[in-house]
Amino acid sequence: MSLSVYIYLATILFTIGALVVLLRRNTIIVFMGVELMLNACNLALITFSRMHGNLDGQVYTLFVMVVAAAEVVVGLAIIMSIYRARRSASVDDANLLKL
Amino acid sequence: MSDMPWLSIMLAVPALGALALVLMPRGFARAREFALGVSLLTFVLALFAGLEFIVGNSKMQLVEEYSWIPQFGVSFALGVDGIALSMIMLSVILVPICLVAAWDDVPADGSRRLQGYVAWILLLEAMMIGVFAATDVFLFYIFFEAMLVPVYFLIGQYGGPDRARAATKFLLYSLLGGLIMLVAVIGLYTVGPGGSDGFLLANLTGLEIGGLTEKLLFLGFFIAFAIKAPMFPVHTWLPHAATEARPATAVLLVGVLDKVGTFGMLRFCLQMFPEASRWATPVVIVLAVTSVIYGALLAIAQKDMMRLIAFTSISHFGFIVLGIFAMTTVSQTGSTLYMVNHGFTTAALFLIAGMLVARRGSRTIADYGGWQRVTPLIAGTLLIAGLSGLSLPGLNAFVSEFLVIVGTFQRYPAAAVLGATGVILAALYILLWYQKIATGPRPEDVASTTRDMTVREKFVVAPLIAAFLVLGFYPKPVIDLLEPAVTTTLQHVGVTDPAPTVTAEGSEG
Amino acid sequence: MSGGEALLFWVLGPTCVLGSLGLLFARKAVHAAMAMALVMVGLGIFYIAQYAEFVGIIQIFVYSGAVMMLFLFVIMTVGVESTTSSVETIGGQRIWGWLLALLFLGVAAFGLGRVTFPEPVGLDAAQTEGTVTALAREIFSRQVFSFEVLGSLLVIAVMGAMVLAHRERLVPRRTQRELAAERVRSNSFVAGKPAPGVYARHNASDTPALLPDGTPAAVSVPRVLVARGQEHPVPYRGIDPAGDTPETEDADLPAPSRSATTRGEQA
Amino acid sequence: MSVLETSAGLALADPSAVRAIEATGTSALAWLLIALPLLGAGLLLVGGRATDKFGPLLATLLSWGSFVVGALVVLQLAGLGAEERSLSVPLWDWVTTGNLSVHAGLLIDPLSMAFVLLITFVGSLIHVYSLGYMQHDPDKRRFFAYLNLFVAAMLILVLADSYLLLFVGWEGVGLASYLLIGFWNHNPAYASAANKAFVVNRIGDFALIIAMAYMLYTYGALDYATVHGEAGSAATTTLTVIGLLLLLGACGKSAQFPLQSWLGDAMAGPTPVSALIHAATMVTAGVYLVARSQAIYDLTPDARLAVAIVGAITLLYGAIVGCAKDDIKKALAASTMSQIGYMMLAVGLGPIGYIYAIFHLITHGFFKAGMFLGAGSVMHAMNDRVDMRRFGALGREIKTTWITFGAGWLAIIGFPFTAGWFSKDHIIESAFSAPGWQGWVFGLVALLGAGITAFYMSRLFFMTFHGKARWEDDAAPHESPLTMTVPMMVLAVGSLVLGAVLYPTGVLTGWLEPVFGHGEAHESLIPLIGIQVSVFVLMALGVALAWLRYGRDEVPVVAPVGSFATRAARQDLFQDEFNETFLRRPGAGLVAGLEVADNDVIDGGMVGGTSRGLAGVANVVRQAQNGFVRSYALTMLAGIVAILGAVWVIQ
Repeated sequence: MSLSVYIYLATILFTIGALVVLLRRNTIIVFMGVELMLNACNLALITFSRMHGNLDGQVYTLFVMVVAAAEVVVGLAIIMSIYRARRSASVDDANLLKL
Repeated sequence: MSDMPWLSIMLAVPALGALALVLMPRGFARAREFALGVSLLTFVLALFAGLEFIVGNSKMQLVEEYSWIPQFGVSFALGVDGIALSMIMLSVILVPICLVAAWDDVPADGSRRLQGYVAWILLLEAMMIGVFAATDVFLFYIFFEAMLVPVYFLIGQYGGPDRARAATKFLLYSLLGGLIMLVAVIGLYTVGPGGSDGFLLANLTGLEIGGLTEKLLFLGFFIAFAIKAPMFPVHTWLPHAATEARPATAVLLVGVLDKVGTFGMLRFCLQMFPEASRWATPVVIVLAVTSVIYGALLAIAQKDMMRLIAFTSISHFGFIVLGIFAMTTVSQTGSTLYMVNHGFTTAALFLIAGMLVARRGSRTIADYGGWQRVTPLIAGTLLIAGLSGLSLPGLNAFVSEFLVIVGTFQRYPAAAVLGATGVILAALYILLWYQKIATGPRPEDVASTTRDMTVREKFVVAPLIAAFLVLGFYPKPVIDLLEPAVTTTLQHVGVTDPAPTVTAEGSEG
Repeated sequence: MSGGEALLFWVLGPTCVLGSLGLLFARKAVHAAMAMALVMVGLGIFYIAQYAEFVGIIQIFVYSGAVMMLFLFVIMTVGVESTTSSVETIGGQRIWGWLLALLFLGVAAFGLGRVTFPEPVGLDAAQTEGTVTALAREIFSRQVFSFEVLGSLLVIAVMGAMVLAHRERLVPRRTQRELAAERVRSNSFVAGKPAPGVYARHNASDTPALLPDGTPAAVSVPRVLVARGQEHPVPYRGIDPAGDTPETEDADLPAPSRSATTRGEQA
Repeated sequence: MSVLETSAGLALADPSAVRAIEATGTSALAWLLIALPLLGAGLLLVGGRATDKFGPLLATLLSWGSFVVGALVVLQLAGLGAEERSLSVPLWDWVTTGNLSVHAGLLIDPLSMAFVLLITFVGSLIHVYSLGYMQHDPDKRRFFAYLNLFVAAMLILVLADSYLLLFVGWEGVGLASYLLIGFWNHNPAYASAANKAFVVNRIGDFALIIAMAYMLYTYGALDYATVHGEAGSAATTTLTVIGLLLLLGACGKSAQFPLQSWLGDAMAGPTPVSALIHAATMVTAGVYLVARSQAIYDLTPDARLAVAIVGAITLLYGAIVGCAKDDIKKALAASTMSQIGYMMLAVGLGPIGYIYAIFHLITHGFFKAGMFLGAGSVMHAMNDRVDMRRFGALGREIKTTWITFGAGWLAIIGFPFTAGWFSKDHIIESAFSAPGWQGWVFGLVALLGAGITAFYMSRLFFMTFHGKARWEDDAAPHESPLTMTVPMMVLAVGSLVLGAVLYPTGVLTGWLEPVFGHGEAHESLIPLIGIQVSVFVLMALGVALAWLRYGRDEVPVVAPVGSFATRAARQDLFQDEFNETFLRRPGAGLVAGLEVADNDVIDGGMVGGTSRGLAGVANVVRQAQNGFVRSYALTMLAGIVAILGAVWVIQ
C-alpha cells in the first residue's frame, strides 16, 4: 500500500467539500465546505512533502492555513453583516449581484 | 515664424481654455465671455496659420511630427492639406458664432452648469481641429472617438426632454462605427510597414494591399464614416440627436462633426484603399443617391423643424458622398466645397430655427404661421438660409451642388440625373416649411411683445449670410484651396477625368 | 507505510469521510460544525502520522481549536436553531451538482490512477534537526518574503473584519431622559413595561407577567425570546395556554390605535 | 468664318458668342446694367425701414438708369459693323476646377440688347406705375426691392455669356417671381401660388441642370462660345437630348405645356408684377433660351419639332382656357400662355421663325404689359375686384384705361397695322411654310389660335368695358392717378405703332440678322395674301361672336354651369386636378409612407431589430447571471471538470 491512498482520500474529501458548497444553503456550512476543500489540499501537500522528501509541502500547508485563517476571519465577518442586514443565513438570499 | 507649431497651438488653446473654465470657481460670471475670447483667439491663430499655408501646393503643410508611443508605432503627427484646412477654418468660424448663439441657452445661475456647457464646446473645438489635422491614423482614431465625449454631454446634459435617449443612441451608433474602425486601424498597421511610425498616413498610403484584405479594411473604415456622415440606412441617429440637442450643439454636430465622415472617406478610404474604393463605388453611389432622395422625401414629411433640417442634411450628405465617389476632379471639388457650404447653411438653418423656437417654445411646424408679420427679420433670414439650402444660384450651396451633379454626370449619368431630382425636392421641403412658418395672417396667440431679431442674434446671422454671398459669387479662393488636395486624392486612386466627348479646340474658354 | 500507519489510515480515513459526509447532510449547523471539527482533528493526526508533527499540532490547535470555535461563535450569534429548508430552489442545481462532483471524482481518480508515484523518499533526511527547526529554517530563509506578505495579509484581514463587523450609529444614542420623556409624551408604558416572571410559579424571563386582572402581559417577555418562539405560556382563567394566544399584547396599550406605532418602535 | 450647313439647308452666320470680341467704351460698362438695380435691391433690403421714404423712388430711378446704360450700349453697338456687333465683357473667374472653367462674363449682342431694352424700358415703366399702384401698401419698400432684384436677375439671364451664369439669372427671376407672387402671403392661397410657381419651375431647372451636365460632358465647357462653336461636332442624338432638356427648362419658365399650371395661380401677385414678370419679360425667358441655343437646335430637327409641338399645344391650350375665365387677370394669363405658345412655335420652326419670335416677344411685351396695367387700373377702380361678370360699361367711367386697353386689344387680336398684326401674321405665315405635314398642322393651329384669340380677348374687352354695368353696390369707378396712366399710355402707343416702326423699316431684321442669320422662307403652302385674308376673316368672326354674346347680350352675373367644355376650360382643362391626382397625392402618400417606414422599418426594424435581437440574446445569457453563489460555483466546477477532461483527452 503506497502513499497514494492519502491522495485518493484528499480527492474524496475535496469532492465532498465541493458538494457541500454546491448543495448546502446555510452560509456557515458552505463556508465550512470551503475549509474542507482547503484541508483536503493540505493533506495532499503533506503527503507530497513526504513523498519527495523536502519540506516545501509542509511550508505551503502552513501558508494555506494562515490564508485560510484570514479568510475565515473576513468571511465570518461578512456572514455576520449579511445576517444583520437580512436576518437570514441562506446564501441564496444574498443574490443581488446580478443584472 | 514658419516653424511655429501652429496646429498644436490651435489644438491647445481651446483645450486649455476648457480646462481653465473647469478650474474656475463655481459660478464664474464671465464664463461665456471667456469662452468667446478663447474661440476668437483660436480663429485668429487659424488665420495666421492659413497665411503660412501655400495655396496650390498639394503636399501636407504646417507639418508637425513627434514620437508618441513608438512601441505601437503611434506618432503625434499633424498636418493639413487644402481640404483639412478648409474644414478647420469652418470649425473655428462656426464655434464663436455658436457661442454667441448659445449665449442664453444655459442660465448663469451660479452653478457650474454654464461653465460646463461652454467648456464642452471649447473642448469639442479642440477635438475637431485635431481630427482634421491628424496625419497619423491612430491619432485620427483617438480624436474621432474622443469627439463623442463632448457631444454626448452637450446633448445628454443640456438637450431637450428626450435628451438621454438621443445621446445614448448617438453614442451607441458612433461607438459601433468607431469600434469597427478600430479593428481596421489595427489591421492596417499589420499590413503596413510597421515600425515606430507605422501609423503615419504617409506610410500607409500607396500600399497596394489588394485582395480581400483591402476590401475588408476599406469596409471597416467606410462603415464608420457612413455612420458618421450619416448615410442611408444608418442615419436614424441624426434626426433624434439634432432634435434634442441645443441649436448650437446641433450646428457643431451636423455642420462640422459629421463632415469627419466624408472627410475620412476622402482622406482614408480613397487614398489608402484605392482598389477597394473602385470596387465599392457602384454600391456607394446607389446609397448616396438613395440618401439624397430619401432624405429629401423625409424632410418633406417632417412635422418638427429640427428633424426637418436634420433630414435635409442627410440629403445634402448624399450629394457630398456622391461627388466623392464619382471620382472626377469636378465632382470631388464640388463635394469638398459642399462640405464647407453645408456647414454654413446648416448653421444658419439650425440657429434661425432655434431663434423661432426660443420665441414660440415649440419645434412643431404647425404651431407657427404668419411669423413674417411677427418677426419679419427672422422670417427673412430664414428664407435666405432656406434658399441656400435649396441651392439657389448666387448663394453658396449652388456652386457645390452644381459641381457635384455635373461632375458625377461625366461618369455616372444616371446617378447624376436621379440625384438632381433632389433639386426639385429641396424646393418642396424648404418652401413648404417656410410657407407654414412665415406666411398667412398674423397669429393671434402671440404676444405683441415678441421681439424681432436682437442685436446679438444679428451678430450670429450676419457672418453666415455674408459667407453665403461670398461663397456663392466668388468661391474661387476656396476652390483653389481645395483642388490640389482633390487632385492628389485622385492620383492616389489612380483615376483620370473623362475627357469631353468632343475635344474642344481653339475654344476661347 | 508501516502496518500501524495502514491501520491508522483505514480507521481514521473512513472516519474523516464520514465526518465530511456529516457536514454534507447534517440538518443543524452545530452538528455540521462538530463533524467538521472531527475531520480537522483526523487530518491533524494524519499530518503527524506523516512526519509533519508541527503542522499537525498547528492543525489541531489552530484549526480545530481556534477556527472551529470561531465558527461556533458565529453559529450561536446567527442562531443555533436557524435551519434552512432542504427544498432546492435553484433549478437543476442538485442534479448537476452531484453529476459534476461525481464526474470530477471520476476524472481525478482516473487521472491519479494513471500516475506513477515515485518511491517515497521520506522526511528523515530533510528534518534531521527536528521538524520545527527544519521548518523554521525553510520559512525564515527561502520563504521569508512570502511569510512577511502573509503577515501583512493577516493584519489586513483583521482590520477588514473589524470594519465589517463594526456598525456605524446612524442616530445618536438616546439617553434615558429622552426615552422617559418620549414615553410620557406618547403616553405608552409611562411607568415602563412590566417585568416578566412575577407569576409565582414561574420566576423566569420567558414567562409573561400577569396584570392585575390576571391576564398575562405579553409585552413583558423579551422580544428575542418571542422571536424564537421560546416564551412560556401561562394558563389564564382555566383556559389551556398552549392553544391560546389571547390578544394580551395590546392589553396594556392606552388606545388600540397606538398599537401599530408602538410595536413598530419596539421591533 | 465657316458657314454652317444646317438640316434646314440654310446659310447661318457663326453663333454670335463665338465671334465676340472684348468690349470697349460704353459697352465695357455694361455690368452697370445689372449692378444698378442690384444695388437698389440690396440697399432697400439691408437698409430696412430707414429707406422707407425714398426707397421706391430710388429703385425707380436706378431702373431707369439701367435703361439709359442699355440705350447707350445699343447706340455704340449700332455704330459697329453688322458682323462686329458681338462684344464680351469678362467679369471675374467664377468656378474653375478640373475640366470645368466658367468665367462670369457678359455677352452683348443684338439679341441680348433687344431683351435689355425691353426689360429695362417696360420694367422702368412698371416701376413708375407701381409708385401709384402700391402707394398705400405698408410694405411698399420691400416690393420695390423685389422689383429691382427681378430686373437685375432678368438682365443677368439675358446678358450671361455662359449657361451657368444664365442659370443664375434664371433662378434669380424665379426667386423674384416667388417673392412677388407671395408678396401678399398673409393670404394662404397666395403663398401656395408662390410655392407652386417655384416648384414647377424647379422641374424645368432640373432639366436645365442636366442639360448643362450633358454639355459639360460633351463639350467640356458651358460658355456659349465653346458650346455653340463646337455644336456641330457632337452626335445628333446628343444634340437632340440637350435640345429636349433645354426645352423642358424653357417650358418651366415660360409656362408651356406640360409645366403650364403655375401661371394662372401666379396672378396672386400684385398686378404690376403680373404685367412685368408674368407677361412681358420673365415668361419669355424660355423663348430666349431656345433662340440663344439656336446653334444646337439648328442641328437637331427632332428637338426643334418638339419645341414647335409644345408651342402649338400651349397656343391652343391657353386660348381655350382664356375663353372661359371670368377672372380678368387669369384670362390675361391664359392669353399670355397662348401668345408665348406662338413664340415657341416660331422658334421651333427654326431659322425662318427666330426673328418673328423675338419680334412677337417684343410687341407682346408692350401690348400685354399695357393690358395688365389696364387690368390693374380697372381693379384700382373697382376695389380690387377681378370678376369680369361684375364689371361692364366701364369704358365711360375710366376713359384713359379704356383707350389704352383698347390699343392693347387691337394689337393682340392682330388688327391690321397694329404691332401684333405684324408679328403674329408673320408667325402664322412661317408656320405654313414649314416642310411637309408640319406646315399644314402648325399653320392651321396658328390660324385657329388667332381666331380664338380674337374671340376671348374681345370677350374680355366687352365684358369689362361695354354692356350693362353689373357692379356691386359699393363700387365707385374712378380713374387712376397719372403715375399709373402715363405708363399705360406709353405702352398703348407702343402696342399700336411698334410693329410699323420696327418691321417695315427693316430695323429689327437688320438688327437681329447677325445673330440669327438670314432665314429664307420655303415656299408657303398657301399664297401669302390668302393667309392674311383668312387671318383677318377669322379675327373678325371672333370679335363678332364675342360682341354678340358679351357686348350686346346680357351677361349673367353668376357664371352659368355651361357645357362640359366650358367647365373644363374654366378649370384650366383639369391641369390642377391632374397634378393633384397623379403627382401631389401619390407624392404625399409616398412621403408619409416613408416617414412611417423610416421610423418603423429602418429605425425600428433594421436598426431597432438588431438592437432588440442583441437585447434578446443578452436576456437569455443574463439568466445565467442569477446572483446565486452556488450557481456560479457550479460553473466553476464544470470548468474544472472540463479542463481535467481536456488534459486527460490530450494525454
